[in-house]
Amino acid sequence: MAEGLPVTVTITKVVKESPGVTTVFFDREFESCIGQFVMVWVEGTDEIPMALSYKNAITIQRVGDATTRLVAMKPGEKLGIRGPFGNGFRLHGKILAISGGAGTAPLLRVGLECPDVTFLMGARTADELIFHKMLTEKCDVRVATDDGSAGFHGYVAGLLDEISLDEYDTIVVCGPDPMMRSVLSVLQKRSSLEKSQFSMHRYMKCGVGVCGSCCMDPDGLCVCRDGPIFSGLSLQNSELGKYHRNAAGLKEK
Amino acid sequence: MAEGLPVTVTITKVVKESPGVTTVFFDREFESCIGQFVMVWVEGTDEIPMALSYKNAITIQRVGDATTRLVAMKPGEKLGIRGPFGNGFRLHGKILAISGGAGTAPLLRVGLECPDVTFLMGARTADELIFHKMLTEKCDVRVATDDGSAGFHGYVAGLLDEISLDEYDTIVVCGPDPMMRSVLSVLQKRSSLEKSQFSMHRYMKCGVGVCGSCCMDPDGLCVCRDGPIFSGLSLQNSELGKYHRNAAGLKEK
Amino acid sequence: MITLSPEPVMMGGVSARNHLVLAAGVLGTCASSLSRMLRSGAGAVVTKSIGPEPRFGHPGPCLVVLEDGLMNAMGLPNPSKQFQDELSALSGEPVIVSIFGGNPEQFHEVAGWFADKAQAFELNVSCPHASGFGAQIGTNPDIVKACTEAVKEWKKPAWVKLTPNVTDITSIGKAAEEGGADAIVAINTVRAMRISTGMRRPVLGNKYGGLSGKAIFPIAVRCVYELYEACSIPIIGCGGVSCAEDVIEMMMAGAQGVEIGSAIVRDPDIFSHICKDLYAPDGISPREIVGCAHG
Amino acid sequence: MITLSPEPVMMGGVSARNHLVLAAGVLGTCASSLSRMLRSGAGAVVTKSIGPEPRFGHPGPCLVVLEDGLMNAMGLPNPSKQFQDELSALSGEPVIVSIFGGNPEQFHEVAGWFADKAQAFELNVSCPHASGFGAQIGTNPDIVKACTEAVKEWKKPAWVKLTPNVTDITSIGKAAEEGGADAIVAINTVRAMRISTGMRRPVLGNKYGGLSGKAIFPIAVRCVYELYEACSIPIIGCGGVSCAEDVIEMMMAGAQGVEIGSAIVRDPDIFSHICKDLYAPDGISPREIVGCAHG
Ligand SMILES: Cc1cc2nc3c(=O)[nH]c(=O)nc-3n(C[C@H](O)[C@H](O)[C@H](O)COP(=O)(O)OP(=O)(O)OC[C@H]3O[C@@H](n4cnc5c(N)ncnc54)[C@H](O)[C@@H]3O)c2cc1C
Ligand SMILES: Cc1cc2nc3c(=O)[nH]c(=O)nc-3n(C[C@H](O)[C@H](O)[C@H](O)COP(=O)(O)OP(=O)(O)OC[C@H]3O[C@@H](n4cnc5c(N)ncnc54)[C@H](O)[C@@H]3O)c2cc1C
Ligand SMILES: Cc1cc2nc3c(=O)[nH]c(=O)nc-3n(C[C@H](O)[C@H](O)[C@H](O)COP(=O)(O)O)c2cc1C
Ligand SMILES: Cc1cc2nc3c(=O)[nH]c(=O)nc-3n(C[C@H](O)[C@H](O)[C@H](O)COP(=O)(O)O)c2cc1C
Ligand code: FES
Ligand code: FES
Repeated sequence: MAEGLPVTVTITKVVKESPGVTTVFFDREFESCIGQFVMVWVEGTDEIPMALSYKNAITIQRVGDATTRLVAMKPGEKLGIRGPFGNGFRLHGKILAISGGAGTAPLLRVGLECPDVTFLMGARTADELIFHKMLTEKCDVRVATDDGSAGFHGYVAGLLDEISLDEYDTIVVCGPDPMMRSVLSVLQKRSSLEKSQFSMHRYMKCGVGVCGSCCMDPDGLCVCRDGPIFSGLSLQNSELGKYHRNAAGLKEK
Repeated sequence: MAEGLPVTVTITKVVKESPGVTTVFFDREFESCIGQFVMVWVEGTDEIPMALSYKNAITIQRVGDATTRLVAMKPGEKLGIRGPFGNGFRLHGKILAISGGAGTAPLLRVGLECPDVTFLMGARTADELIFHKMLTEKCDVRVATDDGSAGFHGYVAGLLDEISLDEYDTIVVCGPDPMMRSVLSVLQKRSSLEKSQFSMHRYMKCGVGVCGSCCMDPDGLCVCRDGPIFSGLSLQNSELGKYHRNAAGLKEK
Repeated sequence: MITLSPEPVMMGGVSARNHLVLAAGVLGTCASSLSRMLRSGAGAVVTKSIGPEPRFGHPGPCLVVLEDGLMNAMGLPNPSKQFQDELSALSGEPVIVSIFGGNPEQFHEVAGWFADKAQAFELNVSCPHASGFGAQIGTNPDIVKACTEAVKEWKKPAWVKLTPNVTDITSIGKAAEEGGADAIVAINTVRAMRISTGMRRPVLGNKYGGLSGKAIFPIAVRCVYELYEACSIPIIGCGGVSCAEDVIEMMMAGAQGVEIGSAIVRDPDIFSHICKDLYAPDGISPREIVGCAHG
Repeated sequence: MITLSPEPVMMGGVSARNHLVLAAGVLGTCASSLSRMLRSGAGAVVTKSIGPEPRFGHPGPCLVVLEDGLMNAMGLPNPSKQFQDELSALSGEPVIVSIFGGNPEQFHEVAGWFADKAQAFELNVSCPHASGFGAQIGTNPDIVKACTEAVKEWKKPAWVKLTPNVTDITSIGKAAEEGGADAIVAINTVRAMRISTGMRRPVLGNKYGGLSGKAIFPIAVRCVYELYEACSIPIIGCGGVSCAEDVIEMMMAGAQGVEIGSAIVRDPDIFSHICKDLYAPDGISPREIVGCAHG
């Protein structure tokens, strides 16, 4: 567990990846396993969990106050970083990466750093695809869009039909809860859950397994500490895709 | 610096060394350099500094409340020990040990553990000599008593006349302040201060160099931390033999 | 080291499986995490503090890990009345519901929601960083007494958890006792702050927070010792307990049992690990040591 | 890290060689040890607290070293009026004489003994373990004000050192300010206790003691921050400072300088080591950062 006060970093570069997604680079690399996350302090607003898309960057989808401030930041501005936290992926052999929307960010390093990766990438429309070009240079990328503006017309889970899962040793998944649940169902049907790992998201306040805000039913595991990476097997009977708890601990669909 | 709360030890054996001096053994050895001391907590009374005469024992001269309780203790009773503290002697070559009264206790391990030691030992009377027999088996012991009831009739410093100081590589001294000052004067006259080390005593409360009760003039060194062993050279212009401060910080002769 | 004989434990009206209780606010918002702590060896668990309205808590950062402790300002996030659903899943388990309010009426109301499901209540009159709640009322003996009385109307065991951020903790302890408390829990966190020199701002979103963990253990032991001299109801020690030896030390100061929170960060299995060291078939009876340091 | 430009320092009426002051009671009983600290880089030194009568202090153990701090109950041992002799040897040096008494008259008397030799006085109304002195009077704003006024009659700078063991430290800070204090020093030690489980007794001879060192740094920063919001006289931060970064953090909270005590245990040369890290020719002016965390 990384410790201590937030480390202050200075933003060096801001890259717009898509209309809603921006990558913010800073002046420090964080030694981390792929899949780990950091708590990003946007001073005056909030502190929020973010995957390290690179060792020295986070890739932000704008959704609310903190992310809106983040994507508007300029080189020279400062952020506080706690972490990295969590467990990270166990990656070996031939890898299948499956991402939905901004879920591509936590998997970016899988595509860039691992030798033999097939990357299934979903987004609502073609211009919401992120890291597509970069990943295409490194691995076998297949695309699905909800509106058919690029690649397969439909959800990313649909791309799995053309994939022979037996060929893969590791399957990593990140995206919105419903997308992950549907991928999980497909993998379950095709008996590939054992080699699958899902990167979960829950409301996080502490990041170190003490406050309880990120706990999942039914095992009471902390996404921040026992995760954020969980094997598909362990998620089968979980709340994934059914509900999650908000900042107050109230269940939401 | 050893740390932490007092370690509780249980007394295993009590040995009377002389009418006023008693050795108390306990069930634990403290790894220590010869010359280091411990703070001994006599519950309900006080905590006082004591040399480790053995790794698992202290040798106590009865002088006041705490020492009176200590010498009356029985096997099975408990003490709290903090330490060992302080610097210890640097011992090499042929060693001359010079002790006065209970000052023999901190030098006992020099006599027992070092290969080539001459031990000059002073006491008021023959029956106040401690560890005499034991040391005689290990090294060349010469005795002085104030009343002439054993050995040389006079102060231990007088024994130095018969010693060729050039033969020795290390000279270690422990005893009451006036005795140590007179030994220091002799060594100074005979140009042997450089190889001498004196084990100092001052009022001690913390043992770790923070409270200031054991500080010596003129350098403000802490006997507990910078000492208790000091080279004779560094003591030449010190308060040794002139005054010391009591528990309130008042100077006393 | 001293070990204790494994006996049935009854403290402050709560029958617990051992002397180790999960402290309020630590993995305490869902039934599933509370069960997990019970499975991993907690003798009883205290829930997250539940209040009269749902709260989302303070803006982050809400917690930082220090070398020798934690500092947090969660801001009492809680699902309020909806916590009833979580509790249902825990029926029959040794669960103490922590509650808070801004006045005796609110304490009474919140306790009422859980009166048929909780084994006991713990009154949080001690959180040092939520305005209008916690320590803001817990420093006034009259209000503490009135809140305790209000909760006791539900005829359940009531533990009152005190703040160390007062000139004299015994005056608050005595007020709780007069109000009919079944036990005193000492202590909640110590008011604290750290500043990020890089950001030139306090590191917590709420600026002020509460210090917990090892750093406050000597303060907690002192409070338990003081309360043991002043009060006659049972005391539960809390603050920086992280090993079996600490449990024994708290007991000697006067605690019947302990609550453990921050130590979870270094060791999520802390309860089973402490149990392993603390209990032995030939251990002594806790009665022999509770308060024994008072001589 | 931020570095400061080496400038002449004037804080609370004292002209010091840098921002680092030796805290009261640490190597502070003899002229020789105080000089040693000045030689090794302290910008100024505070003496051991001197009172109306010589005291021998509490029975031992008087101090224990903890993992992250110290706990002590020295019991205010001091040579009283005879300390004049020690002070003579320090004339011309930046020496602040710490004084204590049981009432304003005693404060006035003790200050009088040193009025011609001290650069300034520090009023110890905060020692948590000496009955009739220290925190026993330092929790009452009226007495604190009266003691400050009494000492100010000698027309010397007066620093008032506060205890954190109160519900609201700002009320005491304001009382000192009203009494004419030139600066507030925050904080003295935090009331604490440890128990020896082997001996089944509190480890300190006085049972209760004061916690200092790293463990209390977040509490000290909080107190400085609170006082900075409430008072307008300078604040000197004290409590757990052990590196240059801590000094900067204290300054951002609102301190003009810091006092350092317990850190001496880990590093007797702490002053020179911190100076090396803290000052640089191209450093910024302290004015730029004192209180900057208040935004
Ligand atoms: C392990 C992990 C890794 C993540 N990685 C990324 C990433 O790489 N890129 C990215 O764009 N997003 C990532 N997220 C999601 C991101 O944390 C939220 O989008 C962000 O917190 C929204 O904050 P806001 O203030 O802009 O929105 P708000 O208006 O505060 O909230 C909007 C929604 O965002 C979510 N959210 C808000 N605060 C938190 C929080 N503290 N913890 C979790 N969810 C929160 C909630 O669902 C909330 O309803 C990750 C989340 C987790 C748990
Ligand atoms: C480094 C060191 C090693 C020592 N080793 C030994 C030893 O091996 N054997 C031995 O018999 N004695 C030793 N002493 C001396 C011993 O500490 C005192 O004799 C003892 O503290 C007396 O305590 P009391 O309560 O019996 O006497 P009190 O009645 O309290 O005092 C009698 C006298 O003892 C001295 N004294 C008392 N308390 C202390 C204290 N806390 N620190 C230093 N001196 C004190 C003072 O000179 C005092 O006037 C050593 C002292 C020091 C500093
Ligand atoms: C993250 C966190 C949340 C807490 N929430 C609460 C709470 O809701 N109610 C409460 O009474 N105490 C709360 N506390 C205080 C703890 O219950 C406990 O009193 C304190 O942390 C000291 O114990 P420890 O050192 O074992 O953690 C919280 C502590 C932490 C660290
Ligand atoms: C051994 C010791 C003795 C002390 N004596 C005094 C004292 O006489 N007067 C006083 O005002 N503070 C005294 N203090 C408190 C310190 O001056 C300081 O306020 C406290 O230790 C916190 O600072 P630190 O963490 O840097 O040590 C003493 C502290 C210690 C450790
Ligand atoms: S975010 Fe606090 S437990 Fe996971
Ligand atoms: S005994 Fe405290 S400084 Fe030496």
